[in-house]
Order: sequence, then structure tokens, then C-alpha cells
Amino acid sequence: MNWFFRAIIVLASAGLIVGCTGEKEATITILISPDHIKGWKAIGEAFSKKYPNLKVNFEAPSSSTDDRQTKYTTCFLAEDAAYDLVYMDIIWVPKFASKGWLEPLDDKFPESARADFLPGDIEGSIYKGKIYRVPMQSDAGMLYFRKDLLEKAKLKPPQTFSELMRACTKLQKKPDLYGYVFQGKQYEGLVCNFLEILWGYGGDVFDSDGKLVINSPEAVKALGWLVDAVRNYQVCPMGVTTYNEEECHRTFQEGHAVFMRNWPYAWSMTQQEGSPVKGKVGIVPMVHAAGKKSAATLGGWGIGISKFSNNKKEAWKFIEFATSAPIQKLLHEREGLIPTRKSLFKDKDILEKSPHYGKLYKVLLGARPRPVHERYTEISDIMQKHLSASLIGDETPRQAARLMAVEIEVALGQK
Amino acid sequence: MNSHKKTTNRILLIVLVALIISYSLAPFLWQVLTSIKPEKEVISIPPTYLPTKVSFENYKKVFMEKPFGWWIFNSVLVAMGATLLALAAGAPAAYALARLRLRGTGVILKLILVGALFPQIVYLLPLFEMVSALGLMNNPLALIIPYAALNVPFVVWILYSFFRQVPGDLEDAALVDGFSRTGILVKIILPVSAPALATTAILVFIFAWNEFLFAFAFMSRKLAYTVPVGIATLSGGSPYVIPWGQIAAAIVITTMPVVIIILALQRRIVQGLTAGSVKG
Amino acid sequence: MDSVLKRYLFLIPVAILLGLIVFYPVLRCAGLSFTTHDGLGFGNYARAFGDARLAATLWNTTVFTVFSLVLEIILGLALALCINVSFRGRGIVRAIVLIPWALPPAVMALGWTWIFNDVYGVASDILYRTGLASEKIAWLATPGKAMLSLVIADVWKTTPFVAIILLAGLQSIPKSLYEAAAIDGAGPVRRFFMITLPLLRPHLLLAVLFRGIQAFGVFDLIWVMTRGGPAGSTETISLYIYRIIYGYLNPGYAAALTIIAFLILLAVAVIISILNRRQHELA
Amino acid sequence: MARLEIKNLTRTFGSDVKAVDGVSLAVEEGEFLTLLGPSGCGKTTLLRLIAGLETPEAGAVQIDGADVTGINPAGRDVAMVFQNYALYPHMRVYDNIAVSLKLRKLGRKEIEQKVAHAAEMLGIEDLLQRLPKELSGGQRQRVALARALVRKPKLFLLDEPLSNLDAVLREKTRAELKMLFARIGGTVIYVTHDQAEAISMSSRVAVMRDGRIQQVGTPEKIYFSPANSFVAGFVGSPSISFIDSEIANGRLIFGQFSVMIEGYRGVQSDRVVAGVRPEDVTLSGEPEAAAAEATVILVEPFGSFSVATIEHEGIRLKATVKPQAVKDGSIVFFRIAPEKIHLFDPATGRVLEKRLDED
Repeated sequence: MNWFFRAIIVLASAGLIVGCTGEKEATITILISPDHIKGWKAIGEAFSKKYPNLKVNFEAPSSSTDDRQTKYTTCFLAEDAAYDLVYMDIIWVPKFASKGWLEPLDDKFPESARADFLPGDIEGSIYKGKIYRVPMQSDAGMLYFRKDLLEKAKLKPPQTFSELMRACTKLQKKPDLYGYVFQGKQYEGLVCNFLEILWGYGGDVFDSDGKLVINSPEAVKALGWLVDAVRNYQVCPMGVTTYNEEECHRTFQEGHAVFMRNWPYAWSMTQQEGSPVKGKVGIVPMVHAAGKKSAATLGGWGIGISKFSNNKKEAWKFIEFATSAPIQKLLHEREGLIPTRKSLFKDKDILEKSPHYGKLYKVLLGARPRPVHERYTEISDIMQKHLSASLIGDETPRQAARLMAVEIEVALGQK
Repeated sequence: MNSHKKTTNRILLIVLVALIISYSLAPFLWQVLTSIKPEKEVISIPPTYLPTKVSFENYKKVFMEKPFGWWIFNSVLVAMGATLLALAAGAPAAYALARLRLRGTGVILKLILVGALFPQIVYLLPLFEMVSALGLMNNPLALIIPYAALNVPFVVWILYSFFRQVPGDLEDAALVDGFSRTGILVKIILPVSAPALATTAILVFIFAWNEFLFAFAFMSRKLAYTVPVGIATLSGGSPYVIPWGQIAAAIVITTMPVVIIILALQRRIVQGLTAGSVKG
Repeated sequence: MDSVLKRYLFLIPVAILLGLIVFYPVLRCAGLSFTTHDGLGFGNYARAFGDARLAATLWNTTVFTVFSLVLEIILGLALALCINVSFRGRGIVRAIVLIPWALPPAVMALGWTWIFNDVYGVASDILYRTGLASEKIAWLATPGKAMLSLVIADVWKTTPFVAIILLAGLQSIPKSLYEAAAIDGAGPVRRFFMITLPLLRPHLLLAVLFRGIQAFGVFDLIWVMTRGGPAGSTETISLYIYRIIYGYLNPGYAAALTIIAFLILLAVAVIISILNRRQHELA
Repeated sequence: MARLEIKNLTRTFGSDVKAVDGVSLAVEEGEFLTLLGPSGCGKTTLLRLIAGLETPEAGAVQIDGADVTGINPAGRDVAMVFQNYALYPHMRVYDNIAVSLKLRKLGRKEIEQKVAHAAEMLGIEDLLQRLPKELSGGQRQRVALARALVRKPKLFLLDEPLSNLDAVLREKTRAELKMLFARIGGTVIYVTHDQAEAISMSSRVAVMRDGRIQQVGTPEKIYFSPANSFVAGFVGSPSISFIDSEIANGRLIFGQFSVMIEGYRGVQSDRVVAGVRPEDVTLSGEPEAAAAEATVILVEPFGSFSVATIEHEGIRLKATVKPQAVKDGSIVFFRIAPEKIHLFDPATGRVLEKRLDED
């Protein structure tokens, strides 16, 4: 028994030591993904060097975005001050902000200071006219293709949906080589994929007045194209409706797909030593309908301040520090994260390390945030369900579009 | 039964046992195989069945790059603590209900069982409020107490049915000998019920060993994680990359302590449930 | 004699534990369920009444629970009967049988996702290679197969639990009953239905009750394997509640659904216990 | 060693089952009192009330004049031997015997001494390091006795301690027990349903039925002067025969049989039940004076004697005979010594007392 109590005492006192800090000193806590913990720690050290009385505590419990969102939400619901800083996915902003859980940053982060940031990232940080986060890391969907295969077939990288489909049918050799892989599992990624196509056809979820316009011919066409790819032309693997980013990337990297829709992270991995497709990969912005504009779904992360924080001033100091150009550059060097400051895409060192950033910059400039709505999660869930249903053949694209519209309407009518 | 039939039965039994073993072990063995494959073979198409080269790279990574030892320690601490607490709280109640002819025994038993009817998600938010209000974040007690509470209904029910079958004379003899009620519970009923205690202990231990939801919510510091939370954080260079090989290695490592415990206690487990159900 | 009041002292630790960790949260949840954006009222319950998604998730939950339970009971019983026979090495076989039960569901679900993957997955590869399937099967991609995969994973994990409870029951049946039946001329099958099954009833009931509750509240496994997809076909009540709390930030509505789910379970439990008592009286 | 007095003790189970119904009883110091009765008569409950394992609704238990009704078993200083011995299965024999002394905080030396003494008395010195499951039935029984003896309690309470032993061992142990308690001179309350045990061991017997004491007395008194037909029927083996008879003109008459009897008090009607013990029936092959004819319908040999069941005009009675004296189906003539006949009131079963020599 004794060891048991001793162990508890040890653990408890360890907690005390970390928890106890001097009067003027403060420790600010932030929840991040464990994937980039080393880079963040380096930032934390640099920060403490500049502000010796401030310390940053990085908690990195899970790679799963959902899990981290749950953690933040749990704290907010309990009005707990566990986290001073909120490292947010772009789609959390309206949700958290509408509940009043975030500190508005307009006076600290005025429009003048936003000029250097990518416009999509800024747009996605604003809810009802107020800004709640400073973008830290950008992300956007794009189309990967096999340069070698296209060249062999004397094809140019596709620009339109029909070009892409034609290239797929022409190049695929099932079951070893499929035409196209995308994130078809019922989850947020599917909505991202769909939105790019929807936008590419000129459609949208809400129009500029905030009216729901999902039940449109464009939406039917967009979904129809995806369903064609999966069911009619069968240019995707059977299981594509269960794929997330990782499964797409695996299939593509192993050389089993000609085209892939994915986020920028996959690039460096395809170029790794030992990758079967090293040097055989190209990227272009997502395809679009003839005569329309290409659009990428914007991902990306930024930092905000919790309403319940007791160290708001100190927290802002960290945001200012972390989102500055040199630090973003540092994080890119250490962890390969994509910066949010336009200036960095022209930075020599960065271009040297990531020569594809020129192309990526174009993608990012054309990237659009998902509908900025406090009930976005519900909207997305409804969309996921019907998109998934139509990909597996349970609903026609027309039905799916209509049902999405009806259910979103009902859900938003509910309080 | 003639000898021919005996042989047939024997063969049938061997086939059945072989089937059972492969049914129970195959998915787990697949994890073992995956864990010792080099990274490339983990994700090859079609799947590689036997690794061409045995590699312990995944195990090394799990232990070198992550504080896996700490996580196992935490899990053991939490699981043992929860087991002890659940038994310490559940045994007296089961005893009182089974032997002391309390008024309302049936109602109390049902009320306790009702406590097991709620999905676990219900508790997350209120418990988080409590844990953070009491400053128990990252403290093993934040898991030990809820795990014990969630399992107490099972503990009470199993021990209740077992205690009822302990001969009443034993208790009377102890009363005449001069034991107090507590003395009877501790010195007579519990030792006599060792198999049932082993069974319930295993039930609580496995629950606590496996639990994820609370452990994830209440343990935020890396060194305070339990094993399932720790495994969930295993990842490669990006949120989208899932290191299957390392996860498989972690699954194998996690399972080992429990397998050892089960091997050591299996006779007891079966006995406990058995003895508890024998009509007195 | 010790005073009656003193006897109740034995219940205090359990009362504190359950009160603090189980009943207080539940009461809070019940209170929350009457809280809507417009103040107090039955709004959340009214809304649940017309919630098609709730109906769908309850249906999915029921399908999952029923199929899992039926398979688990059948397999568990078969397993229990096998490991009840005495043979050399039975102890080790019994231990092996328990292994699946000891694996963390959140973790093993990852393993299953990998096994059921259409391209890298061993499940589809075996069927393909043995010619049982003409092409690779995307297990988690269609509603029926996805549900089946989940049921398989769940059954695999929890059959040992059922088997152990039933094994305990089997061992409590006096051998003399079988001998008497054998002398009366009853064959093995007959003996099974005449003796084993009726006498095993309390244990079957216990297994059904415990496992039913757990299966109804299933979360980890489905969350990891399908997230409720495809097309919402595997979304269970726990997943829905989780989404309402953490996705839609509506604890009040989630609380109302929790109470509804609880009432359903309670009703089922009461019905089972009444049926059991009636049968008991008949017997 | 102590005196026990029970006053008007009542214990009810459920709403209306009176297991013990207003029982009063006094047991003198050093007495060996047996509570005898069929199962369910309340004898065990009465014993448990004395031990303090049950609480009475009414009445009092006094040990040495002190009221112990509200005191728990440990405080009453009584020892009990249970039907199934109730040995602690996880403790060795030594600890089983010593545990009550340990709980009374005796010194280790003293405990060792006392355990050794008790073990010696029962001849179980060699078994002290064994677990109960390693003992035979007889050995367990001795350990249970030793556990009771070692305390030198005020009362020994024994609940059917011999019923789990086989016939031979039971008889042997019966005698040993009697000697043992005679030697240590303890006050013993002994519960049994076996009338032979009760008669052979006790200094006094209390016969119980339906929660009430029917009769208390020495074994001889119980046997030879039963207070009612229940006591008469329960005590004695082979058992007494009851015959519906009538009394007319100072004669007891049933069938063709009639015998002159002395005057009885309290005869309400001319119908009585006559109780005749088998040993009081004499059979002969020849017709005799005051004898009636009967047919032997069953002969049960018991070794040194046989019991014949005879039938006379549809009335059956039993008679003890010498081995092989009669055969099945043979015709015999029976006589009954009139002074040995017990007469009972057919309505109440109470014995009709002989009119004392009034004249």
C-alpha cells in the first residue's frame, strides 16, 4: 500500500512544482497537436528568452482534431481557465465566437496589421464583423498528379472537371492503378472535397446575403461529377468512400493512383527518400468547370484567446510573437508548416527549402473558407451524410441536394 | 461409448479448440505481425502476410520516442487504485445487502444497477467540472474515483450473489466467537470469497486499463497519460499520417500485462463466477 | 445485536461514490435537459420527438445491439461449451479466449480499421485470394457491410465476457442431472435443450443485461472505425449525443437525448425482469 | 457454567409464522437440556434466541439472573456448535479453535495452552495445522467442539451436532459427548430431532412442537409419562400405537378387545385414544384369557428383537417380540398390561391423568 500513496504524493507534488510560479510570472497554456511539438517548444523557449517572466505550457494530447476540439469545448462548457490560448481550426472560429468563449482581438489586431496575411485566412478568422484569431498556419486543398504518367500519355495537367475525368479513364489500369483518389469517407474532409467542386461549378452553400442556396443545379452537377467518378466511370477504388487523407496519400504514394485531391502536407512525403513516386509528382490548383474559377477549400490554424483566461495580456504577447514572420519561418523550417504571411512565400530561404511554394501560393490565394456560420458543424454533418449517401448510391445527387437544403433549413430553424 | 466414437470426438474437440484459438488470436496476431514488419511492408498492396524481415524498429520507437514506460506505470497505478477502491466500497455494501437483512434491499440493489444504465458520455461534462474545480487535473485520483464509481454496480452485484451463498452458520459462528460485523466481513467473508474478489478485480482492472474518454479528458500532461491515451497520440509527421506499425507495437505491449494477469488468474476468474452462482 | 442503523453504515462508501460520480451528474443532466435557449421547459423533448436523425440513430443502435447480442450469445455459448469440456491445456486455452476482452477498444478499433481496409486490409485480401469474393471488398464503404464490420469487431471483443459468464453457469449445473437424463435416454442435443438451456437462464439473462447496456452505449469502436458513416448508417445514439455536445454545443438537447436513451434502457430492463419473473413463476 | 432462564420468549417470521411462541424455560447450572422436536418446531430458533443470533419480539433471556436479551452474541459468553460445524475454511484448525480467545485479547501463551488442552480432550492434537477441507466429517465435528470448549463459556449451545455423521460414528460420539460434558460439568442446551439422542444423553428433555414446549422433564418422565399424544408419538422407537377406543363400565374396549382399567380423571366422553408402546403388548400363539385374536401383517427384525405389526378388526398395533417368534400371516393372540396404557383425550390429545388413589 505504501508505495501507492508515495506514488500519488510524487505525482501530486510534481503537479505543484509545475503549477507554482512566482507572483509576477505567468504560465500560459495552449493545446496543440503533438505532431509539431518540437517546433512549438522551440518557439516557447524563444518566447521565454524575450519575456523571462512568461512561460508557455504546451499540451499536446492527441493528433485527432476532433479530440482537441472536444477538449477545448469541455473546458469552455465548464468555464474553466485551463487554456489561455486557443489554437483553432478555421471552422471552430464562428462556433466558439458565437458562444462568447473567445476574446475579440480587433483593438490588438486592427485591419492595418492584417495586410500581410493571406486573405482567406483573415476572412475565416472573422465572425460577425469581429476578428477572433490571428492565422498561424495555412492549408488548402489541391490536385496532385503523376507527372510521369501524364507525360507518357502526352497529356497536360487537367484544368477542368471533364479533362480530369477523361485523363482518369484513359490512364487507369485497374486494379493496380486507379484514376482518382479523394477523401470520400463520411467526415469533414468529404465536405472540403465537395465544396471545391461546388465552387468550381460556380455554386455555394450560402449566397452573399446568407441565404441557403445548396439546392441548386450547380450542386447537383458537382455531386453528379463525384458520383460519376465513383460509380459510373469507376475511376476511384471501391473503398474511396472510406478514405481519409492518409489512405489517399498511401494509395497515391505507392503508385496506385494517377490523381489525388489532398492537402499540402502530402507533398513533402511524396518527395521523401524511398518514395516510389519521388520526382514524379506535380501539383495544380483543383480543377473547375469550363469558364469558371478554380477554388480550394481553406484549412489552416490560428491562435485566439480564451474568454476564461486569467492571463489575457500575456496571451496576446505570445500570439504577437508566434505569428510574426520570423517565427512562422522558424516553424516552417522545423516542422514544414505553411505560413500565413504573404511575404514569406517570397522568402528566399523558404523557396529554397520548398520550391513548390510558388505554385502553392497561387492555390492559397484562391482558397476560400468554408461557410462561416456558428452552426457550421451541424450543417457539415448534414452535408456529410447526404454526400456519403449519394456516393454509395443511396440517393441521387438531386435528392441529396434537396435533402441537404431541407435538413439544414430545419436544423437552423431549431434553437 | 465405443473407441471409434471416442476418437472421432477427440478429433472434433481438437478441431474446435484450434478454431477457438485462431478466432481469439487471429486479429491480435495480425497486430503482432504488423508490429514487426518494416514500415514498407505494413502498407504494401496486396498485404504482406509474413514479414520478410523481422524488425523491432516500431517497438524501439514506441519506447524511445514516447514515455511509454510512464504510461504503463500510470495505467497500472490507476487500474489498481480503481480496483482497490471499487472493492473497498463495493464489498461492505454487498455484504450488508446480502447478509444483514436490510429493509429495502431489493430497491437499493436496483438503484445501484440503475447507476450502470447510463452511457458514459453523460458523465464527462459534470465530472470535468468537478475535476477542474477540485484541481485534480492530471492527478490519478481524477480517474481512480470515477472508474471505481462506474464499476461499483458490477462489483456489488457479483459480490452480492456470492456472499449470499456463503453459509450463514459461518457468520453466526463468528458472531458467537466475538467478531464484530466489520471483523466478520474482513476476516471471514472476504477470505472465503477470494475467487469472487479475483473476478471482480479483473473486471474493474480491465475496464480501467481500457478506458479512454475520461483519461483523455482529465489527463492533459504527457507524463500523466494512461496507455490508451498515449497510443492515441502516437503519430507521424503530420495529423494525417497514422503510424500503423507503431500502433500495432503499442497494442501488443499494452496487451501483455493484461494477458499475464489473466493467465495468472484465469482459474480464479472462472471459479469466482462459478462459485458465485452455485446454489447454497 | 448491533443496531439497524449501524448496518446501513456499510452502504455509505457506495452511496458516496455513486452519489458523487453517477447520480449527481445524472441529475445535472436531467436539469440541463429542461434548459433551452428560451429558458426552462420541455422544448428539448418536444424537439426530440420530431427529430428524424434521433429515430435513425436509435434504429442503428438497436440493430447494432441486437445483432451483436445474438451473435455474442450464440458464439459465447459455443465457446463456453467447448472450454467446459476437460482436456489437457484447457487453462491456457481459457486464458487465450479472454485476450480479446483485454484489449482497449479505442486502440483495437484502429487495428480493425486497418484489417477492414479495402486495399491494405487483410479481410478483403483473404476473401479475394480464396476466390470467395470476385473483387476487393470495401468493408466500411457501404451501410450494410460497415454495420457488419462493426458487429464483427464488437462480437470479437466481447464474446469472451459472455463465454466466461456462461461458463460459470455451466459449471454450476450438477453433473447428476445430465447423468439422470442420459439414463432416461436423452441424447446430447436433447440434454442441451432439456437441462443446459433452462438452467443457464439466469446467466444468459445476466450476460444479455450487462452486454445489452454496453452495446447500447457503444462509442469508442464506432467513433474510430466509421465515425457513424457511411451516410449516417452506423451513427449510434452515443455518437449523436457526443456530436450534439461537442459539435453543436447544445448540452441541453444532448441531456434530453441521454435521458430518453436511459428511459429506453430502463424500460427494456424492466420488461426483461418482468418476463423473467413470470417465467420463473411458471417454472 | 451458569443458569439460564427464558421468560415468555416469542419470535415471529414473516407476518404470522410464530417460530417460537411464548416459551418459558429454566435450565439449571450443569444441566444437559435437550430441545427435541420435528424439523420446523422452533427448536433451532429457540437456540439462536438464546445465543443472541435472533432478536425476540417479546420475552427475555437471563443468564445467571442477568438479562441479556439486548446483548449481542459475543457479549453473552456462550459457545455454539453448528450442525454443519461452520469451521472457517480459510483458517487452520489451530486458528479456528484459537480465534475466539484472540478476540478476547488473551496472551499468546495462554491461548496456546488452552488450545492444546481442548485439542487433547478431543484427541485432535495432530490435526492442528490442517485446513478444514483436509479433515473427515468426524474430525471436523471434533474441531467444532474444541472451538466451543476452549472458551469455557457460560453455556454450550449445540445444534444437531451429530446429524452429519454416519450411524456408527453418531452412536459412538453420542456416548463420548455425554462423558465429555459430564466431565467438564457445563450447562448444555442441545438441539436434536433424534429422540434416541435426546433420551440417552440429557438430564432433561424439552419436547417442542409449533413453537411451543409440550413437555419438559427427565428422559424417563418423557418416555413413561408423556404429557400428550404428540410427545408419546415422538419419543420412543419403535413408536407407540394409537388406538381409537371407548370406555364403558370401567373397561377400555376396541374391537373384540377389552381390558379393565383403573379410574381416570377428566374423561369427558366415552371415546378415548389409547396409546400402547410395543413392548407393552404381549403376543402368544394360543388363545389366553383377556387376549384377542389378530393377524401378523409385518415383521421387522431389529436384531436382538423384532417388531410385529398386527391387525385386529382393522386396527393396527405394534408389538415387540423375540427374534423369529412370529411369522408373517400367522394368527396370534395379544394382551396389553392395563397399567401401561396411556389414555389421551381425542379432541385435545392431552393425557388423561390417572385418578389418584382417592378412595
